Amino acid sequence: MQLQLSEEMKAFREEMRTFFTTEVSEEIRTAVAEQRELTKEQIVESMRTLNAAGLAVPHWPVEWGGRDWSELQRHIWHEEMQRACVPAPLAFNASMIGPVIAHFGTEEQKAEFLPKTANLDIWWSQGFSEPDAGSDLASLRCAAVRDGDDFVVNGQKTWTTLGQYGDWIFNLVRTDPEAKKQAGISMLLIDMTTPGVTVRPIELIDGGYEVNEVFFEDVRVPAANLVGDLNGGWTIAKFLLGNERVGVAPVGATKRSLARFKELAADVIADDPLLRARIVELENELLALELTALRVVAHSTDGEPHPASSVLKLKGTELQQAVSELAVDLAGPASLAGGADDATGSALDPWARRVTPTYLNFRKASIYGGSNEVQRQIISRTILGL
Amino acid sequence: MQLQLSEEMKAFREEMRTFFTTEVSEEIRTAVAEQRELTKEQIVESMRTLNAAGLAVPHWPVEWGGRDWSELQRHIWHEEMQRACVPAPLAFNASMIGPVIAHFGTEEQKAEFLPKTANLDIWWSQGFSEPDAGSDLASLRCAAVRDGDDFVVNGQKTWTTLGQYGDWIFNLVRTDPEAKKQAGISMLLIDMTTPGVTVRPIELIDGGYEVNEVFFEDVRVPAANLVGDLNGGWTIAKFLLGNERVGVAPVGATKRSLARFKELAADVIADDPLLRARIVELENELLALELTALRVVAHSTDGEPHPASSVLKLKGTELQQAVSELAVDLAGPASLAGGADDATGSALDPWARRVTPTYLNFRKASIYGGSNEVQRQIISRTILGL
Amino acid sequence: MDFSYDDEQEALRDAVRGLVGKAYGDYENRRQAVAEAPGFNEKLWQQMAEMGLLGLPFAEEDGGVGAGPVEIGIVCQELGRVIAPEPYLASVVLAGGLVAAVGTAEQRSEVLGALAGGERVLAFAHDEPGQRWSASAAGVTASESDGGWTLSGTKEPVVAGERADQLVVSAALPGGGTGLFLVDGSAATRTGYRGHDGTHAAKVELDGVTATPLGEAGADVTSSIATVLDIGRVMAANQALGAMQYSLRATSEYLKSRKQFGVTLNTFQALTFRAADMYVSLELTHSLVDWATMVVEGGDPTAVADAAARVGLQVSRAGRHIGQETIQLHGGIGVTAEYSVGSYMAHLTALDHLLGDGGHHLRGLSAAVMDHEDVDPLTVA
Amino acid sequence: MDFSYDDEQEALRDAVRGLVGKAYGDYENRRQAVAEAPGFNEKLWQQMAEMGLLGLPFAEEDGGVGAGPVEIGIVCQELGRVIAPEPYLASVVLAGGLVAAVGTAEQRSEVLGALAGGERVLAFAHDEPGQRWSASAAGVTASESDGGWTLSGTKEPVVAGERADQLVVSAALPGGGTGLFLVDGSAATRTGYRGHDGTHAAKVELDGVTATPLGEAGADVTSSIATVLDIGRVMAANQALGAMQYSLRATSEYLKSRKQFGVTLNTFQALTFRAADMYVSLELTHSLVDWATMVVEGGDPTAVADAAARVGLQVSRAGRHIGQETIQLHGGIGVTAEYSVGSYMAHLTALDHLLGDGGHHLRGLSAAVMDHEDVDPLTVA
Repeated sequence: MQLQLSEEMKAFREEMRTFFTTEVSEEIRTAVAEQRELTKEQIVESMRTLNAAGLAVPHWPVEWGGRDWSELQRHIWHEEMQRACVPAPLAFNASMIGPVIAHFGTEEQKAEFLPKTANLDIWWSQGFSEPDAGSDLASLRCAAVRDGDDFVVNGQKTWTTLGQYGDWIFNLVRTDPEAKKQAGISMLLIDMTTPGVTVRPIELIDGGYEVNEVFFEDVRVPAANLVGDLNGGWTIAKFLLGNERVGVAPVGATKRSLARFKELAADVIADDPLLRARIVELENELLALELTALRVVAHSTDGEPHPASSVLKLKGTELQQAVSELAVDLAGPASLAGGADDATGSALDPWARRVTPTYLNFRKASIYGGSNEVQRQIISRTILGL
Repeated sequence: MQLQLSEEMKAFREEMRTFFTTEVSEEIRTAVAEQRELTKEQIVESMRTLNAAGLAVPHWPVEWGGRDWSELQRHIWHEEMQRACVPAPLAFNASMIGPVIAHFGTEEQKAEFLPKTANLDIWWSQGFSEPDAGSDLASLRCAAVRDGDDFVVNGQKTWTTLGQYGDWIFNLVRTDPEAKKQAGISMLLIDMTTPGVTVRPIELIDGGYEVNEVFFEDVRVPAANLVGDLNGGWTIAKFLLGNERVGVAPVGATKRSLARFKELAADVIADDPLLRARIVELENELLALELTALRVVAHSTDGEPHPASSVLKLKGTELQQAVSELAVDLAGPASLAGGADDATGSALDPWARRVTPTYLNFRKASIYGGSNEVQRQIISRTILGL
Repeated sequence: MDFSYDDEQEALRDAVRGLVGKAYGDYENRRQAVAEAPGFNEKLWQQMAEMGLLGLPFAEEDGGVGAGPVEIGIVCQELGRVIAPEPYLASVVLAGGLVAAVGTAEQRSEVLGALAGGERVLAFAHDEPGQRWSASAAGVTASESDGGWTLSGTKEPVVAGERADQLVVSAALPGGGTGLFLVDGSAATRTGYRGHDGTHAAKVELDGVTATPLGEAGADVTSSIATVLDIGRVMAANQALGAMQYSLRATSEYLKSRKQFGVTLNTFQALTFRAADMYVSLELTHSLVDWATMVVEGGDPTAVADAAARVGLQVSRAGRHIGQETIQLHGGIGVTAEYSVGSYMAHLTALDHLLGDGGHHLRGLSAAVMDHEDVDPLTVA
Repeated sequence: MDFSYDDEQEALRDAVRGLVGKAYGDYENRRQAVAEAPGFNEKLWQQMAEMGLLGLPFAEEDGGVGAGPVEIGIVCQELGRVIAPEPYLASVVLAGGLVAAVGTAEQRSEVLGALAGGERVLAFAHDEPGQRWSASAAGVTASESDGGWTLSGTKEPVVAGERADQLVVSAALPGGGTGLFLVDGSAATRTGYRGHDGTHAAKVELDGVTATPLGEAGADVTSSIATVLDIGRVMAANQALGAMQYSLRATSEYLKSRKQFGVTLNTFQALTFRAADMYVSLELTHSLVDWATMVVEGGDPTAVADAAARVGLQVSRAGRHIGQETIQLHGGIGVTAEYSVGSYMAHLTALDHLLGDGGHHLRGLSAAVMDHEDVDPLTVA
C-alpha cells in the first residue's frame, strides 16, 4: 500500500492539468463550470482538441488511438479533465460503441468507424431503451428482419440522449422473435439519415431537450452493419453497459461543483453551522467515493468491470444529486427564478438562477444508464450472492 | 377542526396528571424515568394502583372495568401516564388477552379471567412466535391434539417477553395439521404451572433477560380453555395484533426521554449547534407522530384498527431508537461504562452508564410486535393497494 | 380537539375540487396555462372570485367572506393537488393578508373588495437580491417629501409581479424599520419570466415611483409582515400537502400498471416498501399541516411563528422525500415535462424555497430548542 | 498510489487470521472470554507476543519489529473480524504508542520490550468523568516535590485498567499543559467492570501515588497525545472495518438460509436491496480506512489529524448503518447475546465512542470546511 504518486505520475498529472487548462477553449470550460448547456459544436470542438493530442480515447486499443495507460493514469486523466471543466469525450462514442466495435467488430467496421468515432466525425446515439423496455432491456421489441443483403428495421426507441444531434445510432434489435428474451437480440449500426428514421425530442422537467424518441419505419440497414454475431447482441449490451457504469461516476465533476458553490455562497455558509456540516458530510463521501474509484479501477480487467463499479454509479449519482440539492438551498429565494436568463436582465446572481433546473435535471442520473435499482440488484445478486 | 381542549377535557387531563403523579409510587416512577429495569413486584404494584382507581383497563367493556371514554380521553390518559413515568398496564393483560377474552371468550372465561387480568393477579404471557415462525406466524407448528376433555400440547414458543414471570400463557396452537396454514390454528389459555411447561430465559445484547423460550411437552390443557372457535385462532390473532399495534407507539415515553436527556446533557448541547438541530428534528417528528396518533385514534372503530396505525408503530419505534442513539452520543466516552452499576462506585454519571444498554435493547422495538417490515407490507398492501 | 371538517368545510372542499379539477384535471391544460404570461388561467381566476374564494379570508365589511384559516387551507390543498398556477398564495394570502392586517378601513374596503371581486390582481413585492427570507426590507427604500412618498430599489423575485394590477411593496423607512406601500403595477418597471415550476415571477424596479403608505404612514410594520409570512408558510404547507397527496397516488397507480420484466412494478417489494415510506411521510405531514392551520386559527403570533417553522421544516423534508421518490419510482417518464409528476416535484421545490426552506426553519428552531422541556401540541395553541 | 498488500502483508494477515480465528472462530469462546476479568484470553495474548504482534509498531532497538501502520491496520482488522477482546488498541497502539513517542531511550527499551514480550500489559489512563475526547488532562493533577512526582485524581473509563501491570497516565502539570507518567498498576485503586460490548474497563483512582515522568519531566506533551489518539482513531477504524465485514457476511448468509413464509429471506427484494446498501457503506468505508492508514504512514501530524477525523466520521456513520441493519435483517435472533451479531453492533458502538464519535469529528471538520477548496486524497498525504 502506497499513497504517494510516483514522480512519474506526478509529472503525468501536471502534463494533463496543463493541457486541459490551456488547450481547451476557455469559453467551453466556463460553460461547463457554470453548468450551462453546451452546443453541439462546443462538444465536437472539445473532443477534437483532445483527439488531436491523443487524449480522447486512451482506453481503446493502441492501434485505434489508445494509450496503453495504467488504470491510475486513466484515473488521473479523467479526474484532471473534470477538474478543468473539460467536457468528457462523448460517452456514446468513446465509452460505448468505440470499445464495442474494437472488441466485436469486423476489420472493415473498425477501419470504417473507429477513426471517425474517436474524432466525433460521427456522432453516435444509443438505441437501447424502449417505451416498454426500460430497465428490462430484454423485453425490447424493435425488430430487424433479414431481406436480401439488408435488415429491415421497424419499431421505436426512447430516452435517446442527444439523439437530435446523432449521425448514426447503435441499435439493439430483435432478430429472432421466437427465441428466449435475451437470446434473439442483435446490434445494428444505423445511419440516422436513412429514410424511415424519425427523431422526436422530449421536453424534460428543466425545460431542456436532451432525450428523444427515435422511430424506425421500414428502415433498410445493410447486413454488413451487424456488430458481432447474429442474435449475440445481449453479450455486447452487457459489455457496453459494464463500461458505461465505470465511466459514469461523476466524482471529479461533483467535487468541482461543490467547490464552486462553496465559493459562490461563502457568506451564507460562513454564517451557518448546519450548512457547513452538510458540506463536510458531502466532501467526506466524495472523498470515500474517489478513493473507491481508485480501488475499483485497479481491479478491473479488460471488458469485465469490477462488480463494485455498481457502487460508483449508485453513490456517484446520489452525491451528484445531493450537491445539486445543496445548491438550491444555498441560492435561497433566488432559486425560484429558474426561467430568467441573462437576457431578461434579472438582478439575481446568474448561478443562483441556474441551480433549480440543474437539480431537476439531475434526477435522471439515478434513472438513466442502469437505474440505481438495477445497480442494487447487481450488487445483491452478483456480489452478495442473494 | 378545533385544536383547543374543551374545559371538560382540560379538567380530565388535570385529574389524570394529579393521579399519576401523586398516587403511583415515586420509586417506581423514578425507575421508569431513569430507564432502569422494573421488578415484577413494581409492575404488579403499579397496575393494581391503577386498577383500584379504575384506570388500568379503560378501553375494556364497561361491565369488566372499562370506562366508555372517548378516544381523546384514552389518548390523554395514555399520554399523561407516560409523561408521569407511570408504567403502562401490562400489555399482555390490558391490551392483548383482556380484549380478546372480552370479545371472543365464553361467559365463564370472562368471569374467571377478566377481573384477575385487570388486577394483574394473573400475569399473562404471549405464546405466538416460534423459532421458524417469527414474522410468518401462519407457519407455526406447536400442536394441540384433542384427547378426551383436554388438549395435549407439544411444541415450542420463543421471544416470550417476561415469560419468566408468567402465570398463564395465551398460546397459538395448530389444531388441524391438514388445513391451509392460517386455517388450522386455535388459541388456548394455558396455566404455566402445568406439568410439561418449561421456561428458558434468553440473554439479550444488553445483558438483560426479558425474553424466553417456552417448551411444551405433553401439556394437558382443559378444552374449556379454548378461546373462540376451534381453528378460529387466526381471526383472534389478527384482532389482538391490531390492538397491539395501536398501543405500541411510545410517543409520550419517547418525548419524556428526550426531554430528560436534554436536561441531563444541557451543557453539552448548549455548546453544539449540530446536537441542537438533531434535537429539533426529533422533537418535530415526535410532534407529527403525536398529532398523527390523535388523528388515527379518532378514526378507529372497535376491533378494527385504522390501517394508518402501522405508521405509529413504524415511526414510533424509529423515533424511540433515534432518541436512544442520541443519548449514547450525549454520554460520550462515559457510554462505554455500560456494565458499571452503582455498586461498583463508578465516578461517571449514572444516566450516562445506562444509555448504551438501552440503545442496544431498543433494537428489538422495530422487530417485535410485528416488525417494521411487516408494517410496510401492511401499508403498501392495505392502504396503497400495491 | 378535532381533526375533521364540518359539513360546510366538506362542501367547500368538494366545490373547489370540482372547479380546479375541471380546469386542470387534464395535466396538459396546466402545462399550457403556464407556457405564456400571465402564467395562469384568467377565466378560472374569475370563477374563483365568483365562488368567493378570493375574498375568503377577509372580513365581510371589507368585501370578503370572513372565513378562517381552515377554509383557506382547504382551498390551498385543492390548488396544490392540481398544482394550479393561480397566484392565490401571493395575491390573496400574502398581499391581501397584509392589506387586511395593516391597511386603513378605506384601503381594506377598496383594495380587498377589488381583489375579492377578481377585478384586481395583487402581488407582494418583498424579496430582494441578496436577502434570504427576511421580514424586513433593505434594498428598496422609501422617502417622504412634501407629504408624498416615493420608493426606489429592486424587488426580485416577485411572484405574479408582472401581471399584478397593484403591488404591495415593503421598503426601508427613513426612520428605520420596514413599511408597506401600495404601488400601481404600471408605475414599476417589470421584467417577467417563468420559474422552473411554471410559476411566473418578475424583477420589479422602482425608480422613485409614487407610493401610498399602507396603513399609518411611516409606521414600522415588520412584525405584521412576519406574521403574514408565517401564515403564508402554513398555507404554502397546505398547498404542498395537496401536491404530495397527488404524487403518492400517481406513484401507487403507476406501480400497479407499469410492467417491467413481464410483471407490474408492484411485484417488486423494494419499490412498494419505498411507497410505504412515502405514505408515512405524507401522513405525518398531514397531521402537522392540520395542526399548524389550527394554530393560525388560535391567532397568537408567537405560536403561529413556532407552528410555521415546524410545519415548514416537516414539509421541506417530506416534500423532498416524496418529490424525489415519485420521480425515481416512475423512472424515465418522471423527468419529462409531458408527464405530470416532474412538475409536482418542481412545484414542491418552489414552495420549499418560497418563504424559507427546511434548513432556514431548522436554524431558527435550533436557537430556541433549550427554552422548552418538550413540545406539547395542545398547549402551543 | 497502490491499494494492495504486498506478499509479506498478506502473509501477516493470513497468520493473524489463523491465530484469532482459532481462538474466536467459535463465537461462544469470545462470549466466555469477556464474561470474567480480565476480559480476554491471556493465552492468546502470549501467542500474539510470540508472533511479534505486540511489538509490531516499535523500533527494533526498543524490542519491537519496526513495522508500519499498514501492518498494525491488518492486525486490527483481523481482531475486529472476530471482535477479539484483547486490549491491542489500548495497550499496544495507545499506551505503547505514547511510550514510543515520548519516552526516553531507556523507558522505551524497558517498557516496550516488556510489552512486546507479553510480560507486561499497559493501559492508557486518560479519559476523565465530565471530559469529552480531549487530548489534555484536567481532573488528574501532577505535583512535584523533592524531585519526585505524585498524581491525584480519577480516570474513567480506562480500558484494561484493572488488568494493566503498568499505567500510562495523563495529568495536568503544575506549570500548565499535560504530561504523561508511568504508574505501577497496583499503586492505583482500581474498580473494574465489563462494558456493554464485553470490553473490560475500570475506574482508576490515584491518591497521591508515586509516578515516573514519561520522557522529559514537566514537559507539555499534549500534541504527542493528540497525534497518538489520532493514530488510535485510524486503528480503531481498521478494527471497526473488520467487524463490519463480518456483519455483512453474516447477514448475507442469514438471508440465504433463513426461511419465512415458506421461502428464504433473500426472496424479499426489500431486504436484499438493504443488504446492497450495506455493501455500499462497507466499500466506501474500506477505501477511507485504507487511505487514512496510508496517511498515518506519511507521518505528517496535521494530515493525520485530518484523516483521523474523516475516517472517524465515515466509520461512525457506516458502523451505525451496518450494525443496525445487521440486527434488523436478522430479526429476533439478532438481539440475543447467544448469537454473534448483536455483540458486533455493541462493539461498533463502543469503538464509535472510544475516541470521538461521528458528531465530534463532524464538528471539528466543520470549523475548517471553508479553509480548503476541495479535498484531494493525493495531496493530503
